[in-house]
Amino acid sequence: MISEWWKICKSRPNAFVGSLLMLLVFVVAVIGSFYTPYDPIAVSTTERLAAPSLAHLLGTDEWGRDVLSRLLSAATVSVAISGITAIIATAIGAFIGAATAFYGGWFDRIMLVFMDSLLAFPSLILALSVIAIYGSGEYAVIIALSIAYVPSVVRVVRTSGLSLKRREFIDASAIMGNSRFFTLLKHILPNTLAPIIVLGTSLFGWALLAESALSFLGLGVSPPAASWGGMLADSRYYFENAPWLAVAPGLAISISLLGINLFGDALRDYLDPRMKNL
Amino acid sequence: MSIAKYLLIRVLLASMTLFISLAIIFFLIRLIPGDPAQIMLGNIDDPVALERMRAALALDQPVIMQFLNWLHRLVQGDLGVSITQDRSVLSIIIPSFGVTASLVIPAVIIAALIAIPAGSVAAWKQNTKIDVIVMTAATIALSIPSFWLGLLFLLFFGLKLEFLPVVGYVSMFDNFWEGVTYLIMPVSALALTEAGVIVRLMRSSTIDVLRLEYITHAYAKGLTNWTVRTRHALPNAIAPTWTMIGLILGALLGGAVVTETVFTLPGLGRLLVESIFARDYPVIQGCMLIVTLSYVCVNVIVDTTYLLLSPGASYD
Amino acid sequence: AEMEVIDVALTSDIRSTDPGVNRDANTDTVMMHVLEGLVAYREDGSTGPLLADFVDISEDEKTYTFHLRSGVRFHNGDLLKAEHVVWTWKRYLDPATGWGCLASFDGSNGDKIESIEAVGDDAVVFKLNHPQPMFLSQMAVIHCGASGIIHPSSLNADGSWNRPVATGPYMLGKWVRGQYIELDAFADYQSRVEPRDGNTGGKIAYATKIKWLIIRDSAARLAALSKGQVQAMPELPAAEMLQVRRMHNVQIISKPMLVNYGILIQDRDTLLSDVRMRKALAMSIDRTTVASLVTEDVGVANASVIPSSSVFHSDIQKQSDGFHPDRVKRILDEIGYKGQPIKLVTNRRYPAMFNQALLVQAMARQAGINIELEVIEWATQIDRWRSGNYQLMSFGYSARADPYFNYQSILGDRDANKTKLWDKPEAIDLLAESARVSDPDKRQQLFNELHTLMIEDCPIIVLYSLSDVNAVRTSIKGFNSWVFGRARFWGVKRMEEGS
Amino acid sequence: MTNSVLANDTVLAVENLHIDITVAGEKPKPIVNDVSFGIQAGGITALVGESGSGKTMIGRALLRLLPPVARVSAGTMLFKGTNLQLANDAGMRSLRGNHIGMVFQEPMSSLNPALRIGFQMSEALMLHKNMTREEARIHSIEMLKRVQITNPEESFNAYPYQFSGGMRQRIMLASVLAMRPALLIADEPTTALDALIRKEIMELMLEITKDIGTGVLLISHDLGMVAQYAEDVVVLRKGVQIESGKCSDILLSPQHDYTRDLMGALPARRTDMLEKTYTKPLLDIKNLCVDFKRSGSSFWKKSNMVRAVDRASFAVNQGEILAVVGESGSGKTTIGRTIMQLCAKSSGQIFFEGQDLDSMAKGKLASVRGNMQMVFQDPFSSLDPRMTLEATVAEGLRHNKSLTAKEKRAQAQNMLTEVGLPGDFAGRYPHELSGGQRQRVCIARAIVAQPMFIVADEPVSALDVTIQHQVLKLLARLQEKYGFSYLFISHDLGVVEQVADRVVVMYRGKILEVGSRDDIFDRPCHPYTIRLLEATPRLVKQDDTSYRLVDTVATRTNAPEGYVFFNHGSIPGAAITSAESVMVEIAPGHIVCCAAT
Ligand SMILES: Nc1ncnc2c1ncn2[C@@H]1O[C@H](COP(=O)(O)OP(=O)(O)OP(=O)(O)O)[C@@H](O)[C@H]1O
Ligand SMILES: Nc1ncnc2c1ncn2[C@@H]1O[C@H](COP(=O)(O)OP(=O)(O)OP(=O)(O)O)[C@@H](O)[C@H]1O
Ligand SMILES: [Mg+2]
Ligand SMILES: [Mg+2]
Repeated sequence: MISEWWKICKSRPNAFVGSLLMLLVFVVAVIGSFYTPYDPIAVSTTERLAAPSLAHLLGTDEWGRDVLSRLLSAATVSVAISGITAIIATAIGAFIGAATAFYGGWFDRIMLVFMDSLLAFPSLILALSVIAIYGSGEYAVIIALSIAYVPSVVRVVRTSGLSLKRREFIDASAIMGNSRFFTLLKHILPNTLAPIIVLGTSLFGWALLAESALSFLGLGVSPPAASWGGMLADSRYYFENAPWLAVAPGLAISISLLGINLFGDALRDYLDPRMKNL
Repeated sequence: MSIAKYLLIRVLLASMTLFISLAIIFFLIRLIPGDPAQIMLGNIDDPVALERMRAALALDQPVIMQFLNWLHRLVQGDLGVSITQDRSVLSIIIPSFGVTASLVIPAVIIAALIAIPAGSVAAWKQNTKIDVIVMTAATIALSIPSFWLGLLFLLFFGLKLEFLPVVGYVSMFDNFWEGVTYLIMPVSALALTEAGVIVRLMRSSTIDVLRLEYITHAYAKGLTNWTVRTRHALPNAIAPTWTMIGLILGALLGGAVVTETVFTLPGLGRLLVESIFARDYPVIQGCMLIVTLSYVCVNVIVDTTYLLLSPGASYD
Repeated sequence: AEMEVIDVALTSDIRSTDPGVNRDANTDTVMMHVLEGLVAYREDGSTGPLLADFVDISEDEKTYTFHLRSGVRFHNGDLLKAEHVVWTWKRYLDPATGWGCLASFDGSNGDKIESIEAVGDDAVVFKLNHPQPMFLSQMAVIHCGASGIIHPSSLNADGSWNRPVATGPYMLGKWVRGQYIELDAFADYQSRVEPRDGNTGGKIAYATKIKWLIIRDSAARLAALSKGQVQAMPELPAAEMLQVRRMHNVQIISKPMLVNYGILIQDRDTLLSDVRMRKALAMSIDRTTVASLVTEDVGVANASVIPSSSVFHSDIQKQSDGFHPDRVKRILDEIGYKGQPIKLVTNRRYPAMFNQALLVQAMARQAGINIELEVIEWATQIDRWRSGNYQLMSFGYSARADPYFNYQSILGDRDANKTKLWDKPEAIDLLAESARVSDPDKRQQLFNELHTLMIEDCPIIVLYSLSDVNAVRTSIKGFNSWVFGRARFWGVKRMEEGS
Repeated sequence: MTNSVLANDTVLAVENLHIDITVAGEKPKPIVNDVSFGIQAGGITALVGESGSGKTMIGRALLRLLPPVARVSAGTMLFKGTNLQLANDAGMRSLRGNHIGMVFQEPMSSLNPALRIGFQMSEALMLHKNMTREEARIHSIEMLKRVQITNPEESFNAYPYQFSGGMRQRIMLASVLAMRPALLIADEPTTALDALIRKEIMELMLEITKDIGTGVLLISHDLGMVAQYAEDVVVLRKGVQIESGKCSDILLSPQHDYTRDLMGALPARRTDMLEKTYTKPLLDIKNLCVDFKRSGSSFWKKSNMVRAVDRASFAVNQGEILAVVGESGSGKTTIGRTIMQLCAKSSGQIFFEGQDLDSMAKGKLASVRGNMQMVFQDPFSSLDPRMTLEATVAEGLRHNKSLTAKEKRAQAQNMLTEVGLPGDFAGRYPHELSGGQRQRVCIARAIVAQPMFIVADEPVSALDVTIQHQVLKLLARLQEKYGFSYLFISHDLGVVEQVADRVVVMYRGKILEVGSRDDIFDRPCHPYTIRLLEATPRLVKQDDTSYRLVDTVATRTNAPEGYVFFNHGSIPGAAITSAESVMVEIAPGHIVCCAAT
C-alpha cells in the first residue's frame, strides 16, 4: 500500500506535495497538543503586539499571547474538529446513503426529501442555529457541521449505491440466503468506500474552512483557546500595525487546504483502478 | 416517464422539501434560547414592558398556533412584519435578495466562463505544463478562504490602490455603473474560489469523457482535435459540471454570508444572520422561504435542463 | 470653509422612528437629533428643562407644572402648544402604542401619572400618585425617545406611525433602509439661549445635513474614516483605537460614561454562595489593568455600582477589596477550593464584555481560580441573564442617569426577578429611601452606605466605567463626548479638509 | 477514386510491426511482436487469436489511435504505398475516416450519446467529401436505408440511446462505409450479437465492401465466422504471429500446434454422452409470466409494461442439463432470475421437488433456496470487488452452522482448487483475474454449498474458445461428480450442442420449441429454430487434421395437422399469429409452439 502510494508520489509532484503538507499539518497538530513554546492563553500586558523576534518567532497578539504557540494549539483544535466532523458526517451519511439506495421505495423518497431540505439550509445557518442552542465551542461546531455535511455524503453514496445495487453480486448475496441488512453492511457499504474516502478528505477541507469561517464570524471554538479562523478574525483590527497576526493563521489555513486538496487528488488517483497503470 | 409527469413529481417533491425546511426553521428558531422582546429591551430589566411586548408580537401563543397562523397568512402572500424593523418582511427581503443575486449570479457566471474553458484545456493537455499550471492555480484558488481573499482585496485594491470603493453599497438598479464598482471586488473574490471548484470538476469529467470509445471513434473519422474536443467531448463533459454549477448557485443564493460580511453588502446572508441574532422570527422565516425556494427552483431547473441536454438519461 | 454635510458612520440601521417603541442604541443616537422632550439630560447627567421653559413642582411633590417655551415650532411649521404635549403623552400612556417606558409611568412599578392637563396654550400639569424624585429624570431617559413631543401629523390617518414631526434641530430626511439616513437642518429651530449643555441648550445646526452611513463592518468603517468618506465614527471599538491613533487628520474624543461593566455573580451557585469565594475572585482581578487593556486606556477602573463620572461618585465609592492575588491563595485554601471550574458566560457581540472576560479568566487563573469561558450569543446571554442561569457573567449596564437606577438594576427581590443579584433587606431599604429624598447630600450619604454594604457582600464585581469613544476627523470642530455616549452633531461644524 | 482500385491492388501492407506498452516506472512491454500481413482491395483479411493477443492494438496502430501508453516501436505500415508512420498529423487526419475507416469493438459505446445519429454520420462527409449539409443528409439516409434501419429519416434525427445494440452496430457500419474507404478495419463487429443479427451484419458488410472494392481487416476470435467470410487469416498469440496465409489452408487444415489447439477447442457435440433416464422432475415450471415496467424509450413516451416471459412451461430433471437458447433479450435470464426469486413473477407456478415455491413456509423456502444457485451472466458484476476469492466462496457457506470459520475457509480453498484456481488465488481480488477465471469463481461460489440445481447464465459467453473449452469441461466434470442439474442459458448454439441434454428455444419471451438436443439440432421444427441454426456456421472436425465449414441446412417441416407455427415476429415474411399459442407435442418430449388454424 505504502509502496504504491510512493509510486504515485514519485510520478506526480502534486501528490508528493499534498502528502507532505498533510503530514506537516498532522505533525504540527500532534506537537501542538502537548508542546507549545509559551502558554497559548497566557495574557501578557507588557508584550502586546510585539513584532516577530527570537523570543516570539511569530510575534505576539493584542493580549501579548505568543502567536506561534496559539498557532500550534489551534492546529490541534482545527485538525481535531475537521477530522471528527469529517468522520462523523461520512459515517452517518454513508450509512444513510447506502441504506436509501439499497432499500429504495418510500424510505428512499422520504429520506431524500428530508436530506434535500437540509441541503437547502445554508450550512452556516444550520451551524448558527446549533451554536445558538448549545453555545459556541468545539462540540457545537462539530455537531453543526456534521449535520450540514451529512446530506452531501448521502447524495454521493446513494448514487454509487444505486449503481452497486444493480450489480449482480447483490443478487448473489440474496441467493446465498443473506438478509438485506447483512447485504447492505457486507456488500454495499464496503464498495462505496472509495467515493467515501475521497469525499471524507474533501469534507475535512470543507470543515476546516467552515470552522475558520465560523470563527471568523465569531462563532467558533471557545476562547481563550485559539483557532485559525478566530485568530484571523481578531487580526483584522491590527492589519496595518501587526500584519503578522493575519499572515500566520491565513497561511496555516491555506496550506492545510492546499495539502488536503492535493492529497485528495492523489487519493482519488490511488483508489481509481484505471489510474494504477498510468 | 413523460416530461410533464416528471416535472409534476419534481415540483411535488420540491414543495415537500420546501415545507419541511420551513417547518424545521420555524421550530428550530423558537428552540433557540433568546427572546426578541427582551433583545429589544436589552439590559433594561422591566418585566411588565417585556410581557406587553411579547403579547404585541404574538409570542405568547403556543408555537403550533403561531406556525399555523404563519402558514395561513403565507398562502395569502403575507409574510408578516419584522419584529426589529417597522416594515413588512417582504420589503426587507426583496432588496437583500437582489443584492445577493447581483453578487452571486455574476460571480457564478464568471466562474463558469473562466473555469469551463480552463478545465477543458487542462484536460486536453493532460499532464503537460499547461495542465499543471491550471490545476495548481485552481487548487490554490480553492485553498484560499474567501474571507481571507476578501480582506486582501480590500486592503490592496480598496485601501492601497484606492481605485475601488470599500464602503457601502449602491444598488445597480439605482446607479448601474456605480453599483458595478461596488460589486467588482466581492464578485471577483467569490468567482475565484468557485472557479477553483469548477475547474477541477470540469477537468476530471473531461478526462473521463476523453477516455471513452466514441472519442476515439470521432478521431477515427479524421476530425481535428478541436472539433473532437469541442463538439464531441464538451457536451458530454459539461453535464456533471452543469449540475455542480446549479448546486453552487442554489447554495450561494441562500446568502454568501462571509463574502457579504467582508464586503459589507446588505445581502440575504447577512440579513439572515442578523435576524437570527436579533431573533427576528418573521424575517428569518421569510429569508428561509426565499433561500429554500431558490435552492429548490435552481435544482429543478438544472435537473430538467440536464435531462433535456443529455438525451437518454433516465428520469427517476 | 464650512461644509454643508457631515457624514457619520453608523454600525447598523435604525429600527424605526417611532419614539421609544422600536429602538436600539443607534436609533436613539439618530433620533435625539430630531426629538425633544419637555426636559432633557444635561452634560453631567442631571435633568434640565428643554421644551419646558421651567418646571414648577408643588410642595407635596405630586404636581408638576411644565411651562412651555414660546415660539417653538414643529418641523411642519406649527407652533408647539400645551395640547400637543397632552396629546403626545396620552399617546405614550396608551398601551396600544407600545411605548417601551410605559411601565415607569402607569403604575406597573408603583409610579403613576394620575392625570395630564393643559393649562392654556403654554402650560401642562402632570399629577402623580405619590412623590417621585426621579420623575423628571425618567422623562428624559434616552431610550424612551426622551419622551419627545410630536405633532399629531406624525401619524397616518389610521393612527399608525408615519414619520416624526417633532421639534429637534434636525428633521428626518431621506432614509434608504440598510444604506443611509439623512437628517436635514430645521431652519425654524429655536434653540434655548443657554450654552451647550447635554441635550438641553445651544443646539445649533451648523451642518445643513447629517448623513448617517450604515457600515456594518468595522474594517470598512475604518477605511471610510481614513479616506474621509465619513468624518465621524461614534462608538469606536477599543480594538480599532490603535489603528485610528495612527491615522492622520483623525482624532479620538472620549469621556467616561455613566456605564458600568463588570462580572455578575450568581451567589445561589454552591461554590459562589460562599462570600469568601466571591471576594477571592474580586481580589484576583486587577481592575486598573483590565480597564486599561479593554478600553485602550480611555476607560476608568471603578469598583462601585455608581459610574465613575457620576456626580455621586465620591471617595467612598473608590474603596474596594483591591488587587491581592497573594491573599487569594490563602482564602482558596481556607475554603478548600480544588480548582473546580467556574463558567464565565460572555459574548462576542460586545467586545468589551468579551475582552474583560478574557482578562478576568487569565488573571483568575494566575491566582489559582479555574475559570472557563462560555461564549454564547448575545440573545442567548440576555436570556440567561433574565433567568439567572449562570455562575459568572460578563456584563455591562447601559447608561443610567441616577445612582438609584444603577442600584435598582442589581438590587431587589431575587425570587420575583432573577436579574437582580442582591437582596440584602438593609440595602433594599437604603435604596428605597434614596428614591424618596431629593437632598443631594442626604442621598450621597445613602449611596455611600450602600457601597460599603455592596463591597461586603460582593454580589457583583464592577470593573470599570466604559468611555464614550468617538473618532472624528480633525475637520470636525466642536464635537464632544458625553456621559450618555450618544454622539451629537448640533453645535458641530465640518471645515474643509486641510483648511 | 476508389473505383480505380483494382482487385489485386494491395491496400495495406504491414511489415514487422512491433508495439510496446510503457507503464510508468517500468520497462516497455511488447504487446505486438513482429507481425506482417497484407490486404488486397476487395479482400478480407482476418486477425484471429485469443483475447488479449493484440488484435485491437494492431487495428488502432494503423490509424495512429493507440492509447497513450502504447507505441509502435518498429515496423512499417504502408497504406496504398504511403508509409503511415511518416505521415504528419494533418495527413493522418485526411486518411482517417476518409480512406481508412474503423468500426470499433464496442458498438454500444462508439456513438456519442449527446449527438444525433445524423450529425455524427454527416460530419465526416461534410469534412472530407465537401458535401453540403443537405447532400450529407441525403447520402446518410441512403446509407441507413442500405443497412436496413427502418424509418431512416426519423432515425437520422434520433439519438443513439434510441437504438438497440444491433442497430447501433449497423449505424456504425453505415457511417463508416458512407465514406467509401479503401480500407475498413472491423474490430469484432459482431460480439455480443446473437447469431441472426451477426449473420445479417456480416452479409451486409460483405455486400457493401464488395461494391466499392474496400479491403477489410476483420478482427475476431470467432473462428467459424472468419472461416466463412475471410480469404486470408493471421493467427496471433500473445502478440506473436503464429501463422498466416489463406484461410482455407490455415483454419481448415491447421498445421501449427497453437492453431490446432485453437481449433480443437471449438465446441462440438459430444458423442460419449450416456442416454439418461429421468424419474421425476426436480424443477417444474408451469405457465410462468414475468412483466416489467419499462420507462418510455424517449422523453415523450409513456412507460408501459413489457412481458419478458410469456406463459413458459418446462421441467428440469434430476441430473439433467437443460439449455435455453434464443436471441438477445428473449427472456432467458429473466426465467433464470425468476426461478431464483430475484424477479417477481406475474403469474404461473414454480415447483421445486414437487412443491410450489409460493405456498412454502418461510423457513422451508430458505432451505430450498440453499439448494438452488445461480452463475450470473456477467462474471465481473457478480463478484464483490472488495472481497477476496476465498471470502467470496466461503460466503456461500455462511448459513451452514455446523462448520467453523476455519473449515469454511478450507472448503472454499478446496472448491477453488476444484475449479482450477489453486494456491495463491485464494487471496486475490476479482480485478486481478481474467474473465474466464472470474467465471470460474462464480461457479465455485455456486457449487460450494452443493446445491441440487444451478442456473448457469451464459457462463462462457465472455471467453475465447480455449478458455471456453476449459470451463465447459469443468462444468461437465462437476456435474458428473456432484450430480447437479443445470439450467444452461446461452445463445451460442455450438456450446449448447456440446453440453445440453435438452434444449428450449425462446423468442421474445415465448418458448417456441422444446426437445432433446438431437431433436433440436437434427430435427428442428419451428422455422425460428431453423433460422437460428442456419445462421450459425460451424467448423466441424473432418478428421484428425482437417476441418470443414458446415452450413446447417435443415429440412423444413410443416406444422402439425390443424395448426400453424406460432409467429410473433420470429418468422419474417409470414403473418403474425393473433390466436393463442398452444404447445404441441410432435414427438415424445419434442414440443413446438403452434396456434390453431
Ligand atoms: N491501456 C492499456 N494499458 C495497458 N495495457 C493495455 C492497454 N490496452 C491494452 N493493453 C494490453 O495490450 C494487450 C493487447 O490488447 P488488445 O486489446 O489488442 O487485445 P485483443 O486481442 O483485441 O483482445 P480482445 O479479443 O479481448 O479484444 C493486452 O494484453 C492488454 O492487456
Ligand atoms: N429489470 C428489468 N426491467 C425492465 N425490463 C427488463 C428488466 N430485465 C430484463 N428486462 C427486459 O426483459 C426482456 C428479457 O430480458 P433478459 O435479460 O431475460 O434477456 P436474455 O434473453 O437474457 O438476453 P441476453 O441474451 O442479452 O442476456 C428484455 O426485453 C429486457 O429488456
Ligand atoms: Mg480487442
Ligand atoms: Mg441474459
